[in-house]
Amino acid sequence: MELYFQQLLNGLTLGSIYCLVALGLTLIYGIMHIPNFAHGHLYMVGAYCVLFLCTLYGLNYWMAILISMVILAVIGIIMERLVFHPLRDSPPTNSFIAAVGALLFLEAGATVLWGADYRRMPEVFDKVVNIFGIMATQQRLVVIFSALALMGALYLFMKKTLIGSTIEAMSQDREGAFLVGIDANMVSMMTFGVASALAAAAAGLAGPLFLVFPSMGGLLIIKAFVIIVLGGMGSIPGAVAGAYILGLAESLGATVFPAEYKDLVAFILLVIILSIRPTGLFAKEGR
Amino acid sequence: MLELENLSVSFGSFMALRSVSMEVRQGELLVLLGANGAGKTTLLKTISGLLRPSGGVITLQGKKISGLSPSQIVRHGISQCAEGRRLFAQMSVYKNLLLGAYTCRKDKKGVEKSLAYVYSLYPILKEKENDPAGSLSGGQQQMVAIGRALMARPGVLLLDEPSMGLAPLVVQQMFDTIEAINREGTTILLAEQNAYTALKIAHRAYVMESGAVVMSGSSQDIAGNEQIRQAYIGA
Amino acid sequence: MTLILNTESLTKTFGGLSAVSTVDFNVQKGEIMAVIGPNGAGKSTFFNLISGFLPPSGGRIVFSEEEITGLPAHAVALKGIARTFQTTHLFPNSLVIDNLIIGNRLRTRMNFMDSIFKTSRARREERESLDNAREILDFVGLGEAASRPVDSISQEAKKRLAIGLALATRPRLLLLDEPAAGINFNETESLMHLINKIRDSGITVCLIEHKMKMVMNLADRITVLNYGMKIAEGTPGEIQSDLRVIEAYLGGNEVA
Amino acid sequence: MTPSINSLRSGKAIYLALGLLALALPYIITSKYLLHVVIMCYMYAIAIYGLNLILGYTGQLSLAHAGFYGIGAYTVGILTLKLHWSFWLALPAACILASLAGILVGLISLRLKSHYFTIFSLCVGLILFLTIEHWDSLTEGVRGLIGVPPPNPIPLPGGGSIVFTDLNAQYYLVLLCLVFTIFVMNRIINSMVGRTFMAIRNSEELASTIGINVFTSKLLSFVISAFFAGLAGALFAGYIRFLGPPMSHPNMTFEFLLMLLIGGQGTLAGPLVGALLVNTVTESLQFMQSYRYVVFGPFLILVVMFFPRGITGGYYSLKNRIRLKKQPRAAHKEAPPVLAADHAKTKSEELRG
Repeated sequence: MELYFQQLLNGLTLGSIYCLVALGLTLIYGIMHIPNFAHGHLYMVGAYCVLFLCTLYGLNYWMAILISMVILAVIGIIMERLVFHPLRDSPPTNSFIAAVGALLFLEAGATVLWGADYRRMPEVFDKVVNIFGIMATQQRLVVIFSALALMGALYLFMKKTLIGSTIEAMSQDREGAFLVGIDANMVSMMTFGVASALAAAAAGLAGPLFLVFPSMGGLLIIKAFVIIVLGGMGSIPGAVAGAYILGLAESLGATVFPAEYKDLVAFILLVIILSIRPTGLFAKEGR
Repeated sequence: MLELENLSVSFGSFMALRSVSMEVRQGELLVLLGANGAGKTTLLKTISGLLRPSGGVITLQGKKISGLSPSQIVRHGISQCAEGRRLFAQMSVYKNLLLGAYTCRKDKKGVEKSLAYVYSLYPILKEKENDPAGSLSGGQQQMVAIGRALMARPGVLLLDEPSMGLAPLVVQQMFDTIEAINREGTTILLAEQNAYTALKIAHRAYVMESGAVVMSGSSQDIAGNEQIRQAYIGA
Repeated sequence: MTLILNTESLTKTFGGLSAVSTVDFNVQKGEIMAVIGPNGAGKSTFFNLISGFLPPSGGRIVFSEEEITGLPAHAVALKGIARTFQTTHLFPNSLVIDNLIIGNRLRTRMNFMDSIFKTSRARREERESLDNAREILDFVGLGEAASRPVDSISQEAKKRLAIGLALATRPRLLLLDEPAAGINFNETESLMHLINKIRDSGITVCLIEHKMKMVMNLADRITVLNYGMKIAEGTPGEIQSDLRVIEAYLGGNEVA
Repeated sequence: MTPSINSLRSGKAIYLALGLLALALPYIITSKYLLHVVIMCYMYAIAIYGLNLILGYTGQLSLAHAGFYGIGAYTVGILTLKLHWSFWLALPAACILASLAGILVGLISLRLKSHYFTIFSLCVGLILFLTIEHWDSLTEGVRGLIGVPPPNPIPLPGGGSIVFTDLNAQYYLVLLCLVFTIFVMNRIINSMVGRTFMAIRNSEELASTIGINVFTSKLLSFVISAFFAGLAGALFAGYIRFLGPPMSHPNMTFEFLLMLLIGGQGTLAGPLVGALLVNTVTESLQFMQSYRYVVFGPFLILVVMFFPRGITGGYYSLKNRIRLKKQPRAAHKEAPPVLAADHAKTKSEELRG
């Protein structure tokens, strides 16, 4: 029984990280209708940023996360301007392919700059706490609660500020957004900025738990896609639900299947779901 | 106030608008009549900056506005309530209205005033403030759309077929409020298929056919003209 | 006169709203039937139902005494109904003639093995398809332009080419969705001529069109839709003087 | 439907010359290393022809391609190494197995619309990769299959035999398969079947109104595409004789994609041109090794931005333009649509009444 609780906690941790990544992906999809295959690689760059800010410059962990969120936001905006903005009118396969190009560039760039070896982030919260008999490292709790806090902040930003609402407005009716005077360029850049910052935050939070290496984004991005397809592409609540479903499915699956197959869980889940519901689990009808 | 001079829009070799000249005077309610495909929507979209003209100039109070982006045009005081309403369906009525004031969001007091004004025009919207816009009836959605366009406090309000898909009784109410909005000082350019009803509230009218203006004059003159039927149903 | 197409209380609802509701519609063999109505009246949805793009929510569609309700689009095409779209999707980088050859695909039986081994069937069918394309091209008046790239012909010629592609399937009923949309008014003459020619060749035509002068000159009968319902049906003369139609178009309480 | 029809007729001499050059190549280049590079190019080209059929001609971006390539390779590897089959039996078995996998995947995924299909195919690609990587008892996992035997010698009638430890023999085997691939592709794309694929690429809606069953046609294209990926993988197994999971990783698909796009999607010469060009450049940039994507990534983006039809496509449109200019009654150049930035009609709008 305790094993299950332990896995539940692990699942929530995983789910939190997936959630932050998938939220960014779904935001971008909602606005630009691009599956940004390079999003996981922004996560990777974010992880390196936090790692270096902590180890080389000796920055405080939280400070490092904050700064790398800013750095990544800038990188995201640059990516939007250079890669996706020029392609906004071309057929969709072209932007998919451009995203693949960006992904290859980021991964190779990281390898050139930082080498292909695996690195470990120093642990910050390494104490183990005991909650109702379940042992948990503080870091896991930090991940879970920080992710919740970030989601809350995102929610407030989207719902309570007019600027934030423009993202939602643009994804619901593009022409309507133009008509009220919302600037498409501004919203696209802001969306990429916010999404990339979220990826950086996810990377910073997950950093001490996992290893940091140039191709770390590859598997994650595909899981993030599984999540947003699960939740209906472009849907924010769908992405949150999907992320926790996948996180829990993976960690509880690990108690049933051999560990080396745990990555398969996500993809098999997707195959099953899309075979039954070709537009995702929570997708709205119509359209 | 708003002037179009030899405005042309083409899609490939197709001329959707051919050298349209038009003048919208301060404070008037001008109606733009014509059958489907006559070019009314193209004209309004071009004024709003959603389409780029291939020739001609649009000026607002002497300043050239053609070529500006849609958001700049809203800032210049022209807002449009588009065909098909283009609401943010999953957002609340309140949020939709608030986004209408996006360009003047800094002026908190002004936004509140406009909101109060829209609610006074359409009290039902106040009641449904928190409902998603998409859940409202067609007529109420149209109110949200007009209200949202008013929130930008436009000097010129462009309305594209506000009666489309609405039951006749609702259409009448819709026109009553449009007339009221105009009386309070907003210049209105109304594109409408529902000719006779629109002519009753309008000061002047232009009739379009195949992308060109074929007739213009005071509402009474136009209403009495048999040619308008010709333009619509070819009879 | 025999009936070629009729619908019985055909209905389509989208999330509670009915775009088309209980429409009884019939087309006689050999006529030109026009479907008109104000914006948002449900005309395109109606065509999409007949051509199998949308499954109806209720009602029946009968084509040549055979029920085709709910058949997918390609199966409807095989039964002998062809259609065009408001926007023409041609193969932009290829030649005019190449655009038409594929129209004969539904008449061919060859599979990829035939094409790899260039079997006699493949060769025969390719030849037939090319002949068919040539014939249609002459019919729509583009015989001269056969070997020109599509990019280089006029918008109006593209329209005729798109109609030609539908004709290349050798349909018994041709649905034209706003054939004159996107072409200039002075170019509609040749299009009307073509549509008449199609009817004279024995193909029944059913079209949606906004350009009223064209509709009134062309159609044998007209069906008027408003709010997804059929409000009138009759000859152009009858329709022009029908009060419900005038009201639908120009609004009620005529002041004139 | 593509300009290749014309160029095939007019350029027979060129093709003959190219064919002769390919035949004589092992005697022209003496460097074993260079010949090896060419063999690899041919092998990739075969796989890319498959990708070209589904992406370039049918308009569906599949990112599972390396998975089928892996299936082909591992089928040959396992059958010859563990079950001691003859390579000549394992080769068709590999192609068939890859095609069967293609049918299975296609049946589920081809109902999905553009980006869903692409994402799904990427997941399938990863599933295939992870399966190969983790199924130790069958594939030896990360260690890889070592010592796959070369193709069995073919006895010659007059005594002696063709031995495939010889580089030249391998070259001719791969060349034969490449010629076979190009032959099949040429026949397909210049037939009604190819026209059917291109009609789907153009508009699925229009294709279905002219009686094309879009789903089964896409499935056919996908399966043929998987077949050729399998063939390329099978040849790889017999030539390189060492198989590791990375060959089936989606990164491999990305490489194929890069070569295809640079060569020119939707053209007959594109895959071969792309494979030869990209590999030669890669080999000459040896010092960059895995860093080459720092250059290739942005290059890929630039290609889709400025030359969406690649080198070959660019060449054809240039030729077309010149031909048009020569035509006396050249039509007026149509002005580009003035529709401001982005508000193309959405499908739902078009379907509305």
